[in-house]
Amino acid sequence: MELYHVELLSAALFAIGIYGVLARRNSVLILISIELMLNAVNINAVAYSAFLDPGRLVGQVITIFVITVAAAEVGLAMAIILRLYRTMSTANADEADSMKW
Amino acid sequence: MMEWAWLIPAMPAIAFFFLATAGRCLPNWSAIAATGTMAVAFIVFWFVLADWFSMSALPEVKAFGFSFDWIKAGGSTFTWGMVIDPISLVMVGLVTAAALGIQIYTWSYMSHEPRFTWFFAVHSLFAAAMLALVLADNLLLLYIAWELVGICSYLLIGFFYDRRPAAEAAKKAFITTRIGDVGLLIGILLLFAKTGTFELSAIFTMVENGGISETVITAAAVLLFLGAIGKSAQFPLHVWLPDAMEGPTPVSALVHSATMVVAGVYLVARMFPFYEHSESAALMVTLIGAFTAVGAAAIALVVTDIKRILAYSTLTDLGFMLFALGAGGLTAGMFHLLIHGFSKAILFLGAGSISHGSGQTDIRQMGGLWRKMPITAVIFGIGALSLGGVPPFGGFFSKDEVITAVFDGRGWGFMAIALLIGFMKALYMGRVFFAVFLGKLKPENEHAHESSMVMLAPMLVFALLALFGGFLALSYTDGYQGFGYFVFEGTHQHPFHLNKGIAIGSIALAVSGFILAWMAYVQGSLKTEPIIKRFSGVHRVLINKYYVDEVYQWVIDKVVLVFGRFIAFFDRAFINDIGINGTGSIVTTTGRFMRYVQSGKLYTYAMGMIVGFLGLALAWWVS
Amino acid sequence: MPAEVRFDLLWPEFLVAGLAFAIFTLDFFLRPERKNILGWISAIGLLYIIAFTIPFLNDESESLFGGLYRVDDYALFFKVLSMAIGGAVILGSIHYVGKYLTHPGEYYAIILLSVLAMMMMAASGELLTAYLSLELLSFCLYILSGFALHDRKSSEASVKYILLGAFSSGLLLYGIVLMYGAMGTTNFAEMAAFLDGHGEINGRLLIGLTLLVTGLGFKMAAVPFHMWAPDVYEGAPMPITAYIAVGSKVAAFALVLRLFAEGLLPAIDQWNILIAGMAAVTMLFGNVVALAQTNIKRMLAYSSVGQVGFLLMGVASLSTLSSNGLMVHLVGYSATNLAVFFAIIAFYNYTGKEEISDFAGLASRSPFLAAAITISLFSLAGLPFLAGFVTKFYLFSAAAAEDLLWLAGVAMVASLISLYYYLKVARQMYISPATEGEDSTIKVPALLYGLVGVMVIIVILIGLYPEPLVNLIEDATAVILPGGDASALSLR
Amino acid sequence: MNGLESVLLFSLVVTPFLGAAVLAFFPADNHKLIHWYTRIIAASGLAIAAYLFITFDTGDSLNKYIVDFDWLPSLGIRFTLGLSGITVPLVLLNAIIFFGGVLISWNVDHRPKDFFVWLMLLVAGVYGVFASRDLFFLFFFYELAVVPMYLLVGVWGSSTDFGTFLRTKEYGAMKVMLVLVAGSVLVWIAILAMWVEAREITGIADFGMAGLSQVEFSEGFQKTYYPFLMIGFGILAGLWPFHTWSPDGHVAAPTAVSMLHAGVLMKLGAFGILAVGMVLLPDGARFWAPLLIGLGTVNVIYGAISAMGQKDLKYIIGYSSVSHMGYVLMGLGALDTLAVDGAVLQMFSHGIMTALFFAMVGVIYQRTHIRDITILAGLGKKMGITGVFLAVAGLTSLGLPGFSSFVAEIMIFIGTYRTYPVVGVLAVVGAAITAVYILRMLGAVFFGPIDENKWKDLTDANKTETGVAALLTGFLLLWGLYPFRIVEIIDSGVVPIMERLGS
Repeated sequence: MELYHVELLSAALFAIGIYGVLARRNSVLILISIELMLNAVNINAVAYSAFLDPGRLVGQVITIFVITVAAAEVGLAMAIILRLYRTMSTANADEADSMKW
Repeated sequence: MMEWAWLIPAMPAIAFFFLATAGRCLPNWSAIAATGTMAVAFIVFWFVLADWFSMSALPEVKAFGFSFDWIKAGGSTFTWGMVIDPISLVMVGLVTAAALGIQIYTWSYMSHEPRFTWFFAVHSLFAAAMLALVLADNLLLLYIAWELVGICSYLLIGFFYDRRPAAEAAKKAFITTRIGDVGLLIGILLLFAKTGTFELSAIFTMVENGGISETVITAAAVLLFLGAIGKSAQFPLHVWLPDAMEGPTPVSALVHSATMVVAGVYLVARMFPFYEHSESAALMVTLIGAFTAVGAAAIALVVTDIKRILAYSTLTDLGFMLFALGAGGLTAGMFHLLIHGFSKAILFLGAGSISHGSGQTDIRQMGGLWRKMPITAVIFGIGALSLGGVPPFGGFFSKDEVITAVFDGRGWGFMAIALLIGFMKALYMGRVFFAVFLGKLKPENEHAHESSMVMLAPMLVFALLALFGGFLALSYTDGYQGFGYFVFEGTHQHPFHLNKGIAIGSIALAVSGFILAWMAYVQGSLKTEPIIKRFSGVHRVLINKYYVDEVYQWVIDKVVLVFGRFIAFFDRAFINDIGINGTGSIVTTTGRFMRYVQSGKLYTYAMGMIVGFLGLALAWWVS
Repeated sequence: MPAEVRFDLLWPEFLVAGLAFAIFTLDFFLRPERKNILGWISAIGLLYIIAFTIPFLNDESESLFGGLYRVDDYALFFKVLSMAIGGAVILGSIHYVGKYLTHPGEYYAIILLSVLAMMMMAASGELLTAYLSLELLSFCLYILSGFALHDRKSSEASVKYILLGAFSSGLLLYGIVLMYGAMGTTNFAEMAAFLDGHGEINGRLLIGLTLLVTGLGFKMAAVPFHMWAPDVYEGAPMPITAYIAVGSKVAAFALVLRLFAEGLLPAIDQWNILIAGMAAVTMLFGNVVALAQTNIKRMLAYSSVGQVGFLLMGVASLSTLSSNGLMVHLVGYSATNLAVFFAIIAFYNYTGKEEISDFAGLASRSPFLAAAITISLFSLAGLPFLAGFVTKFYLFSAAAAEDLLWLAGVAMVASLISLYYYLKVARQMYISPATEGEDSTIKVPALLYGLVGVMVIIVILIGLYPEPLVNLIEDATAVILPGGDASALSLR
Repeated sequence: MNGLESVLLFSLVVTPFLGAAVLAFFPADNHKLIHWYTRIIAASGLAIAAYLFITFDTGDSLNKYIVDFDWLPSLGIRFTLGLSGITVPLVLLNAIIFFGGVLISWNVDHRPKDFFVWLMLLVAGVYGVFASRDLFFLFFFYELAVVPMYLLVGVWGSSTDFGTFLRTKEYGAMKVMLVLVAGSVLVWIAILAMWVEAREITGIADFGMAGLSQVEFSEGFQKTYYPFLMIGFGILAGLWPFHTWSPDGHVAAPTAVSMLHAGVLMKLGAFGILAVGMVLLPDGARFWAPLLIGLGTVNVIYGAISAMGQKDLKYIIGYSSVSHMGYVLMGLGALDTLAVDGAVLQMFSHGIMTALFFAMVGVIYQRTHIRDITILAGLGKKMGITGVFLAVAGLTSLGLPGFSSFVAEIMIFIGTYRTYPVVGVLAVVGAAITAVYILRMLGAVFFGPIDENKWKDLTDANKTETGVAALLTGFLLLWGLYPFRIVEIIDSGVVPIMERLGS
């Protein structure tokens, strides 16, 4: 297994995540797509750490922090989405377009 | 006394400032202030003249001047200075005398006018400007005075500003002369650019010793003459003068006799070395003078308003003077200027007296007035005979000088024209005099009355001058050997001489002119109506002043103002609305469209970020 | 690696965090109508912390945790600035919160936490630390922007903000990781050393940097990553709009400036043209679109997008002088924007309206507010004798000095465009008459009166005599760009 | 800072500034107090300016009365004030017009406090531009002078419906402001370019004009950046085709603002071209002089013809200003000492003259609420004094000797004619066209019969207005009849510049 294999995997995951963000209407699914992107980051970070910088564990540290932050983020985002659902009766992000132009 | 000569223009100028600022408070003093200062100027003139004669015993002293620095900038110094030489002395004498007399006349003539003070103020300034003009020793000061003369004429012609024709005439006078002034100023600038000075004496020295090229001399002479055309109302800028009689009569008198119109003639006389050195320019002066004289004389024969007749006669005489100057007759031109000044002053003051006394201005409504206003009639008659060129009146001498000079300078053909002009002068002078004073008194003129002594006295003095002025041409003492020894070009002093043939011819023509007029307007043996009917086309052209005014009016209305409105529209619609506002609205419109990028949808925003990322990466990759 | 970590240097951070938790705690014990006092406590607390911090950290220069966290004059400058902004916003919120919002305790405490995040952003010397502090700030702002519980716009803004924010965090993180992969480090100083050694940039670094710029561009609201800004500005409660406009921008630029100066400066020739291009697009787009706005908050949102373009100029032309210029402009911009927003808050508190046309006749309804808004808007447009003039002049001069005269020219044109829409507001206030029935005199509470007044005075003072401020900033810049003598030639 | 003159110079610039700051705290409804306070400020400025003018020593006039403070050393900005032969007359001009403008505003009763605060800021800016010897502060004051125009025009101005089109005060105000700031953008670019270039050549950051004028900028640089200064400042001077802000601004502006706008603001532009452009970038000035003189000529002729096609009094005078500023630009473009002297004098003279124009138009408009010359007629009967002073302004404008414009114009004519004869000829022609529209205007408004019923209650200019007009007329006459002193002063400032230009 070479580094670029992992890089490709991560890039693919990341791209799928971006696609999800762009293509999904439901906020929750968007959030999940973002989680996908973050996981791509994590894979990449660990891979770099393992392949390029074996002694220092920087990548692993990054990963741990990202996972933590992502968890918090999801919690916060879910709360806010819930708020949106309460006020607008929808969780679709593209229907929340009262402010534009 | 010569160093006090600056008082001559300064006195009336002081009167102007005094009257213009404080005059409102002291209305009763205005006439006295103006006339008093003018009298002082007149007296100073005599002292200066006496000084001149005592000094010019030394033959090499030709001119005396002094000056003070007015502007010093960029390495050049511009001065205000005066030159006192025969030409300027003649002019100063004429102007001070005419202005003084006319002001005295005005006391009575304008006594009921509420803006009496203002009249005297501007009248004084008018005289001051004219005096400064003739005394100026450099072209800059000359131009300054020249413009001041112009503006005073504007103010005076438009004195009755609440009458539309007066306002229009004033505007016309100023703008028309201003067109000529463009030429004058360009000529002056040309001379400054080539010589580096405005000083007349320095410029003349350069002209004499070839310091300026022939082309420049000709160009300058022509350009300066443009100024003269405007001020002296020569074709094609003559249109303002006949209208200028909309001003009060004393103004017309001053304008026509001593100030304003003769300024152009004076300019040509003053710049005479240029015309001596440029044959083509001199020929132009002759031709325009002759053309104007003939054309104007013809109009003077048909118009019926008394002041208009006199106005066209002025045009004729001015043309006549320039005719002489262009032919090389400096003496003749200046002499005619002097005599004409006095004579024309009489005629206008007389005309004023007539309309003042009878309330009429159209000669067809007059006739037989001598019964009601005998003194005016006599005085007017002297003026008419003088300008008609009947000996021994002054006008005869001057006219004879002019014809002789034209003959000497230009030969037979032009002399014939001069004689023709002389004949026409006599004819229209006879016409106006006979039609007004002789014949039957019209019933509506029964109430006509003689004017007051205050008005008549100056007229009398001018009448004497017109009557005997001609004898100035003759030699009396060693100090004064005739006008030709006094005013002369170059080194060419010459005594008065009569060319017998010419003299007899011109006398014959003058007398026959008067006789014809008498036959037509008094005796009635010559009927004018058939002639008018016969030449109705010509008559219509003449009555309408060759349609020059109409053409100009058309040009102004249909070309100049339309062009102005077009430019104004262009400025607003294109430069402003499209150019300036357009730039602004392009930006705002762009903003209005670009805001729709912000769709409000989340995915657009995310897409924007991705596009931005890709764009950045691409740009980086490429660079 | 130093043997012992000087935790004492983190006292300001601890104090702010402590204050935040104190507020959370106090909130339990106060009756709802007394909760106003929490705002006062937070603000005064911040004031005390500022007073403590300045002498405490002055001229300290320490790198904690192996370069992860810096304590130096640069950080100090931004810490104080952040606390000042936070304190001002809290004070400016008190009336608004009392009138429109619920849960004041959480509100003030979260602001305090975000101040902490801002302080950390200025101090971080490493990408992960930077990311964490940035996320802390963002989380706080996500919550705050949705704080108006019953306002649809507020929840919409919040959702948009958090989803896009998380998305951008993903991009940013990916960028960080790629850079880590390319350079083997996330420490700014080590990055600089790496770039100094290796001239060329490989694909990993390139994409990583681009993603980093994208993520930071989102925080700064640079075009085309700005699109969240207008909606969030419009939807968020008004003091929070002010806070986002000022605080988050200050923090983002504090981070960006340190990152680019300490970490990426050796590769400046590679990225400066890109940043310059982004700056040009940002300032033009922001100002041009602002022309078409009718809502004052939205207009100010676009206007601050435009301001980001100006600030980016300072990054694009990075040198001692432009770093000074950027910070001077940042300070001037903060003071000015706070003045505008406080004045608008005062207006909104009384009228509840926020369309530009609602400002008609303000000059007669409240001459003070009208004058304050006019002065601040003129300052934003860069007119003398106000802060905006000097700071723009400084910044543009600095950019010009680094061969970016064209960009300075674009910036001038952009400020000219901005003048138009600022003048439209001035026109409503001074020229248009008040609408019928809405011409009552506006009562401005003393607190807001004082705040607006202080901000306007700061704006004028900076405009008239910026030298003391510039001296402070020069000290700060000397830390991140050592050895630069601003008045001499460019040090690049 | 040393010497009485320096102190006076400093206080001259600072007084209106502080005056405005203090006035901002006055009670807004005590109109009388506000008016008198402003009058005193204006009068003190006039006294100082007059003192500086009278005692001005023409020897070594480039660096006179220096006030010098360090302001922002890292950019090389110093607060430096100084006077030269060029600026002294212009400072006096500003003082005169400010004083006149304040007096003529006796009838401002809509928020007079704000009005005078803005007016004083404007005046402070103008003083500052003339006196600054540092490019930063020159630019600072330049913008400061422009800013208040917006509110002054927008709030206290008037909208006019011209039938086919409408010119609102909002439009006028916005246009004035945006166009002028657009001009200043160009100036700013050039200033920064010079600063950067000088910094690269000498290694010293310096915005001081004294220092910059010692720097040898390369010819290419000068040719590149002089147009920025020329057009940028030129916009303020009404350079064609960027002139339309000026007439439209006048149409909307209140009287005092029109006076200052045409009287002083437009002079800032010409002053900038001379004192910044030609001083700092002489090669550029030489290279671009034909363009400047060409556009100046267009200004003269085009402005005059446009004025001829207008019906609104303020438009006529606005376009006449465009035309007259053309003479100034022409004079500057001729690069001839005499012409440049004339241009500076023309700035002074046109400033006074146009202020008089607008003061009198204001008097007419205030009483009749009409500015259309085809409707007004025969006012001379009722408004004699106004008519006389309007005529004075008109006659000055058409270059009548005896008034200062003539002196200025003749110097410009001489200078331009000897460098570009054709331009000289066109300049003279322009003066003749001026006569046409001025006399047309005077004739239409004041001459002819008056409608007695319509104007039954028409009153003439009151004492204050007459006093202002007399003051302005006095200066026109003074320099018209005895220009020696002022030309001497101007010359002392112009000659060093021209020597540097090498002509």
